[in-house]
Amino acid sequence: MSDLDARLARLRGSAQPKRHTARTIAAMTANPGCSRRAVLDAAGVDKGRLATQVGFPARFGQSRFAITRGNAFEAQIKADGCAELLSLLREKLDLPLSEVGYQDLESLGNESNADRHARAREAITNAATEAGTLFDHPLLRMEVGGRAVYLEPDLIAFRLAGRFHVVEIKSFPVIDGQADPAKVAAAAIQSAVYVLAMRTMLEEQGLDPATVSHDIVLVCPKDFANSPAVTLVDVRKQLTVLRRQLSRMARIEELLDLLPDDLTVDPRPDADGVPTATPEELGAALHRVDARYAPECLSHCEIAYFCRHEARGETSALGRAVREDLGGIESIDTALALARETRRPTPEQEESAALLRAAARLRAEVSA
Amino acid sequence: MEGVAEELERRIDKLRAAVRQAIMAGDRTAAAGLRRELREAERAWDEAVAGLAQQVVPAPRGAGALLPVREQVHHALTLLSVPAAPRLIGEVHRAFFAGDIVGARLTSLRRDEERSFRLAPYSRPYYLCAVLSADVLAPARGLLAVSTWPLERRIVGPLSPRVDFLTCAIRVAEHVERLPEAGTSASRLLWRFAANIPGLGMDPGGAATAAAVAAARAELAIHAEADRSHRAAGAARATEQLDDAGRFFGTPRQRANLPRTARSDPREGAS
Amino acid sequence: MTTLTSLARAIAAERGTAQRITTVRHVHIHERPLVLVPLTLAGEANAPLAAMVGTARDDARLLVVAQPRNRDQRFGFAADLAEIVLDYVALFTTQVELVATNRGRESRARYADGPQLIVPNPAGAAFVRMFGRSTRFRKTDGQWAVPMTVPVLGRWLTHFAERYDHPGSAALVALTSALTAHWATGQSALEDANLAALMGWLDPPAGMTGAEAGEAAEDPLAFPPAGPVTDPTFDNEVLAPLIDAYTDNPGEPALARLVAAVRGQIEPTWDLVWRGVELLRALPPGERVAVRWGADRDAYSSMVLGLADGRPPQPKRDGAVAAAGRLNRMERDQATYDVQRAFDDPLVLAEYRLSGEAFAGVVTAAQPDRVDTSGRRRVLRPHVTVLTQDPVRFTPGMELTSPARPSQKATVVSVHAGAADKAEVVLELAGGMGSSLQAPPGSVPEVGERVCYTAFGDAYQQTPDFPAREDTPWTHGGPPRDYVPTDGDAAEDWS
Amino acid sequence: MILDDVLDDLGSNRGVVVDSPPGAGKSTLVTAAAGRLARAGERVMIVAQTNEQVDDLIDRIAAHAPAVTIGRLSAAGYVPSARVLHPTVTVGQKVAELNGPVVTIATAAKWATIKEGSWPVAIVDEAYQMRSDMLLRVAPRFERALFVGDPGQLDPFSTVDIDRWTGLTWDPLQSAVAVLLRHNPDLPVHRLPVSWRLPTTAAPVVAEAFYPFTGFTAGSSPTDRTLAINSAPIDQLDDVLAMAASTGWAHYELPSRHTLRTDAEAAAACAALATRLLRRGAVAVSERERDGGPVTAARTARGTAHRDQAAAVRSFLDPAVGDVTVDTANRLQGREYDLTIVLHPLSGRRDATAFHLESGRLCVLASRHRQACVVVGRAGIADLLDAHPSTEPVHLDVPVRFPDGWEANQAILAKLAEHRIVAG
Repeated sequence: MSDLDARLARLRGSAQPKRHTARTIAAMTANPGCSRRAVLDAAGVDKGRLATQVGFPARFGQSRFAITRGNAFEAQIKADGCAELLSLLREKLDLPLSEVGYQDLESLGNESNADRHARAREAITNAATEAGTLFDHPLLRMEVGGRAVYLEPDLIAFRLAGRFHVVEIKSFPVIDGQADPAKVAAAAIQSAVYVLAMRTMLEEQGLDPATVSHDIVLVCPKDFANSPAVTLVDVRKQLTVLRRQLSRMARIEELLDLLPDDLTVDPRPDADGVPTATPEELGAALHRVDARYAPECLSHCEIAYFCRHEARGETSALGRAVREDLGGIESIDTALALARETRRPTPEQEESAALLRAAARLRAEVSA
Repeated sequence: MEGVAEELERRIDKLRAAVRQAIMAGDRTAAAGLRRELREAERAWDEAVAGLAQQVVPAPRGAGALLPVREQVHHALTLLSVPAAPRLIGEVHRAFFAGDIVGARLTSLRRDEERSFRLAPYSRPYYLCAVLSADVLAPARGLLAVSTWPLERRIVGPLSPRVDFLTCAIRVAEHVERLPEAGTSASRLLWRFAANIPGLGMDPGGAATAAAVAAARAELAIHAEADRSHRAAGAARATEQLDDAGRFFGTPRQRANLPRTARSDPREGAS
Repeated sequence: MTTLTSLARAIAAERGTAQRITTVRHVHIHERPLVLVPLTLAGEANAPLAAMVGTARDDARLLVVAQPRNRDQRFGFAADLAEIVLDYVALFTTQVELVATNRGRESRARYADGPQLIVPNPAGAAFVRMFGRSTRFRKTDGQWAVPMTVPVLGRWLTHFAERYDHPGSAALVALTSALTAHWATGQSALEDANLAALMGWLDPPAGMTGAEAGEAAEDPLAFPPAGPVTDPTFDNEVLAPLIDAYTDNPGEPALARLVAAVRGQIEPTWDLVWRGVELLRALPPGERVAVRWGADRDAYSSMVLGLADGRPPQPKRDGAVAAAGRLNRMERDQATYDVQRAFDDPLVLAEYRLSGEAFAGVVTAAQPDRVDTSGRRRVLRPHVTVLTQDPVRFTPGMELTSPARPSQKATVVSVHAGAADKAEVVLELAGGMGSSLQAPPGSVPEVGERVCYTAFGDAYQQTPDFPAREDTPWTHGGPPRDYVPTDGDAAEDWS
Repeated sequence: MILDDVLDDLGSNRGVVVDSPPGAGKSTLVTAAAGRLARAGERVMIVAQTNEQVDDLIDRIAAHAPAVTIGRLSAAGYVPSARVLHPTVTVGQKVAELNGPVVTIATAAKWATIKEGSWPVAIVDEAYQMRSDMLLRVAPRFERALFVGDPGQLDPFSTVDIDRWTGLTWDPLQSAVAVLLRHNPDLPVHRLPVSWRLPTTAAPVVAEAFYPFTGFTAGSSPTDRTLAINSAPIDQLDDVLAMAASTGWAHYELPSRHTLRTDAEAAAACAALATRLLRRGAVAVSERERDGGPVTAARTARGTAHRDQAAAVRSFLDPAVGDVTVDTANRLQGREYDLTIVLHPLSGRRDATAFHLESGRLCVLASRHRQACVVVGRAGIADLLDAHPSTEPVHLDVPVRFPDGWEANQAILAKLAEHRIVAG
């Protein structure tokens, strides 16, 4: 166990490191400037649980209807040896009739991640050289912050003309050729994680990583019906972003060096797993790590409500654009004091102050 | 009675709020407890109201419910002649034998069959058994077969899902042909097959059965040989490595399939 | 977002009460709007779960789909909604007015009033668009027949959705957008999207600050989401069991429970919407709001005529020519909307003064009868000098207009820094002064008069020509095939 | 000769596209093509985007092909510039007033108002700056067309932000070329391979950052271009100019701070550098001027992202140095100078916005110069880029546009790091 690992383990405390999924890794690109998020992720802290423990539970939640719908659609596409999927691929991508192989690399139960990953690797590397078309649930591995993590394999790898494509089955509709751009973006970045992991896997086997295409196959319900539609999505941009953010994970040590060595968010569960650390303790620990809060965090980071509370009184809490408009002044009180000339600006604030004064003057003049 | 019902309604509303509160606070244990209370209250309410309007017409179940499930499944599988998933088995039964198979019973079916076989081997004329994957000889997820079928048929290689799908298509089409006139569920079933066989359009009217058979045979010809050899190889290994029970149900070591966890991740969007 | 609005946000955050960012109302509020609060089933493609709809707070109709995945029930819902919407849009076909066009040389008839649909938020508007899309191509005969009124509903909903895309239109109003266009809260725009939280800020209950009310309103138990998506814990803990119960035992009691639960989720939003509408209505309307409402009535009139003439349903997507034409109209609407708001509202104009696209000041010198003799004929070209405190970014030669004298052109002659960070701007005026060499009184600003000049005017922009649809050039794919609704459209079964 | 290939293809195709990186001789190509077609007896229509561009082209064509009659269509109130005053040129508002010239030229906006007449062949200049709905209005006038433009520059924009057309091949918000190629994917696309403007110090950098797939090279050799600054250096500003003169790039880095867009310190620095250069005077040697020419005010420019920034820089300029260009990227498109002084779009920003990241903006600013480019910016831009949340929405069936602004910025920044001079 390296110093870094030890350091992160201490920070995380007794809890097991959180399992990574394509989603958690994709989330790292959402607010890469936030040290708090970076440190917690690197340490594998369960941010959701932590948020609850400090009294600001995340407000995500998924409707049972959505889950049911998602599973039902996926099952429908995969039913009867992926009959529907094959039809789509034949129609849209000219998949030859002979290509119908389907291999489920689902866990064999008591199988270890390493074994299962090996099985996936074997199947796919064979396919790269010989035969095979569809590979369901291959367990992939990826380096995150210097640690190898396994990804929940929620994908199908699909081989066409010697190239692999990641197939992503989503249940949001494509209506008249358009889909919710936010949902597509999420699907794209998650698929990019799989593409990256598959490329790494092939590379380790001495094969050409480019064998894995940057065009992923997105399968969604068409219009208001259940019949599927296939769209190719180019994830090259997502790949560059991912690579860069993953490489930045290495810089985590620099962040940690700014923190007290004994810093921890360990809930210290007692025999019955009830946390003995008080919300105040944990909150205080969190405050030690700088956050880069913006309202957008509320929709994608589990501890955002804690950070929002902390950021109260700051212009950034009103939105990135608002801070920009207010001349980059960080605190609401300062901004207003400068606007009302009840506070002398520092040389740095001179220009912003002038703008704020002018704004205040106009607002007063007109509202009067 | 009235009073009771109203009392219960108030209680139900309180409990609902409490459960959601607990969920949002991330306290799953408390939520579970409250949820139990809630279901209790709701059941009580149902009875109270049922008492008021003394008529509870249970939803009509299919006539097929009269036969034991294993026989219904056996009928369907025999018609298809190849391993199939519960969903397809259900549809086939609905289409040709009238009546729904109770899905819930299907899930436990394979376990019951295995238990009965292990307690008293071969005491039944047939067992509904697992299908083994040709590579690791582990039970393939969610497929059922009939023990009296040749071992090759109960082994699946990479091409088998497609081969069996096409075989099913042929069998279904032929069977529809034999019917005096096909019911809607039968023709819908046939259409679902036709939709995914090359050369047959997505014609909602339903494809001509003869055409379906021909098209399916045409594609089948492409895969049949390779598939047969995979299955044969698997069967050979199974014969030398596994005992009877193992060949029917897989060996215990290889059985249990863990549920996938990805879906239950609360962060996943509605997609 | 702009500096003045952001300043208002900061003040709101400091005081815990929302701040006005306009002096007048810039959106038309109908005295009898049709409010629609839709709810959908999570995970499905715009599958209606319920809707509360009506033209008055105390006149609400609740439509509930007990089995949202059931196609027939969905179209039952569509038929019920159609009844209400079609009755409403028919209300305004009684009175016709004549509008002068082509500088009074001709005139055009249009309905004197029109319909206004109000939904809680942009997602509600998206529901209207999607539900219009999923109903307008339905067939009223054959295998997938739906009630006669359903496809007509689809076209009307589509009409509202298309108007919604036009800046300044008030045919379909998303309340949160309308409110945030007039008030700034002390929370972020993202948080303003939550109607309950927003209304908490704008209209807090007695004894609470806006900030407190806003935060309290974030609790989905006390304040159900304004939809169309419902709260997940409601779905999982309440709705799902009730739908199952009803499916197992479709009787009056189960239905009653389901409807009651849904009502509990939708009613609070219904009340919030009407409160929001009242807040807006209380504001004095801007002078040019009526002009823009006129455009909505033009659109309404041609929609009515189109239906009467048996015009086909609006296509799924715009063709090349249609798209270009619509974009052009939208850009002109946007420009008009921006200018009209600035001219109607000194507080909006102040944004432009701050960014240097306009300035206001006092006339310190004027030569009303200055004559320019340089050209072939002598012309009246008065000069005025304006002293302003605004940051002037204009350079000599730029042409300006004044909201007070729209027909007059003012050219910047010079800009000099004056005393106390004031600037002195000399302008040369042309037009709006008659033809003589004597400026009629009032046509030229006098010394001491407070004036304002902007870099933009609301002069009439003429519509450009586009090729006819059938003449779509090869660069854009050539003439498109006519779109014919197919059985596929009609059959499109919902999941 | 590429012109031959282009015209051959134009003979056998309805359309031909010529991509031209900065300063690769686009205007020369357009002029020559017009001349050749005219002499071949074709009636040519030429579509440019601004009156400036129209007048420039008229001047060049009239000089290049003195025998060819040129008609310039213009809107009411257009005052012919000196460049248009050639004997062969007629100016008019209607086609009829031009009495049938061989070459008819106007802005796209003017062409869009012409409802009659048809030309066998058209040349569309700066086609990547033209919006596709404009092409839709102009296209009925021609049978075949040659589209010339720089794919690396700024995309056309709209005042309305709406995605109802995204994914459609004819989305009116795309550039004319994008729509043309999506409907006619088989049209030949040529690329001018050599930039005659950008020096060897800049061509590879700009090519790699903004033309990753096609690339181009510098037409000049390292020895062709030199920039010599007169009189003796005094302070750091001179070091910056010296760095620029000797290496072709200089990054004058001010202390990290979050500022207003109109960062006075940065604007002042831009102005001071400009003033200093012009005060000292510089001599530019190039293959055009073997024995050097003075770098006058007119041969330098200052570029910014926003209009108010340009105004700020202008306000700090010493009037004594005369009338110098300070403009935004949008307006500097297609222009050329010996030396440019650029205010980095991300300088002093706290968050990068899509606007600031748009690759075309940086590309325009970094590719106007023949000798050197000085970039003024505050420290911390690298962190800003790394901290940029990549949560842009993704639309189906919309070709991914390359290069990605975020990446391009990283590339240019990496290059500038080698030429950094920290203020103080």
